[in-house]
Amino acid sequence: MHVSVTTDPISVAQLSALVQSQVAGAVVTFSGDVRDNDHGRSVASLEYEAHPSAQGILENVAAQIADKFDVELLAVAHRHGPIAIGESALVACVSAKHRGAAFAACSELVDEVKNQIPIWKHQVFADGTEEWVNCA
Amino acid sequence: MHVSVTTDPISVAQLSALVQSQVAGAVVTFSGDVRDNDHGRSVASLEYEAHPSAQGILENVAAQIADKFDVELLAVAHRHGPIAIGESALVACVSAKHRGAAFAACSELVDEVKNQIPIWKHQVFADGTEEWVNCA
Amino acid sequence: MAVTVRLFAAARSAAGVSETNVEASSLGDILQQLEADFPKLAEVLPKCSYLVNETACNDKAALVSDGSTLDVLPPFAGG
Amino acid sequence: MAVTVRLFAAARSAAGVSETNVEASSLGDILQQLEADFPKLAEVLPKCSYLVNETACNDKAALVSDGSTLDVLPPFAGG
Repeated sequence: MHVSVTTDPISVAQLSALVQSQVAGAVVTFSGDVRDNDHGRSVASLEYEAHPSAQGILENVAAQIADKFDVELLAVAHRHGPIAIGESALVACVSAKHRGAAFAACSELVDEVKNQIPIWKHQVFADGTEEWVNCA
Repeated sequence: MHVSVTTDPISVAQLSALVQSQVAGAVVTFSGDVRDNDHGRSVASLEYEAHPSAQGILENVAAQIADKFDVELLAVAHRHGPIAIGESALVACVSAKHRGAAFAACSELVDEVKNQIPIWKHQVFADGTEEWVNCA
Repeated sequence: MAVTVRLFAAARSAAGVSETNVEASSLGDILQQLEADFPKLAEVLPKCSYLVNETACNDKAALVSDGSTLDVLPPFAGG
Repeated sequence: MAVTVRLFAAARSAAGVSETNVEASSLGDILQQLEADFPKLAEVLPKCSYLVNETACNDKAALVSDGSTLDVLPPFAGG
């Protein structure tokens, strides 16, 4: 199980290689990418801030999902610091014998990361205004 | 919308590049890979056979999913002919503004491809026996 | 009525040929004739679906016109 | 009781500092003192959750021992 909170770029290509398995028939991946718009406003730049506990909490979330679903391998990474438009902020990859488990585990992994990980998102809009997401 | 039934190798890397979009915040991919085992038996080799209508039916399925869900871009490919263990037989990639639509569309796309596409799978086991899957 | 029959996957394996010709006028008659010509098809045909001239046709009473093509499709197993 | 307060994200932006020290004995008292020191925090603190010495603590009556660290966490927005 690969889990990382990192300022380095993250990608599906990199993480999906870590969940390959000859016994697993299904691999599902998710990439949450930085968008150039939010609620109709044009986003110029974006930065994530992580609490020091983020790595440990992400490890707990990943372990919960691995326990709950019949998965083979799981990899998840959350990037922080400045991220360019189009780059990934969150990548999750799950392999399983059967596709139902792979889809369910990957989807719930992403939901739980979003709920539980102490990471914040700061957006600067094209008009120069800025906001902390979920805290406006 | 990219749709192909092909004897060439297919990959998530290749297809996910076709669904990138700066407005889409979520990309979900599925890869159905050839396993070295099936129902506890060791698989030595495997071949898919496609009916001539498979490309057209895959196009219809992809269009249905694109109509039903709020997705940005969609790409799906099914390989036929001999496929080595660990290689992909089916790859589906969906991008959407929101992750819920991306997961739902990708999952239902894979289900419908499996239900509707006129493709058959022939397995040769390590003990020399063989079978047409779903037709034993 | 001469009908061209194309056999795929498990149906081709059972018959040992990928294409054959049958003289019959309904789908049911064609299938009976196929089983007579290729006894091993008896196990496979009950699981199959059919295309007549590329359109789904699973009504055994359906009449099939001269020169038609019938495709015999075993259960799909894509993905 | 001297408590070290670490402010993150929107809380840090509102206060203008990432760390401060407060003399108070309960979580509620600490938050009142923070609002007094940094009036702009009044908008953010009602949305926040708290860690005392790295453990979740959201009971305003909870006593905080001398030398503790309080983390002020605005609503998460990962992913």
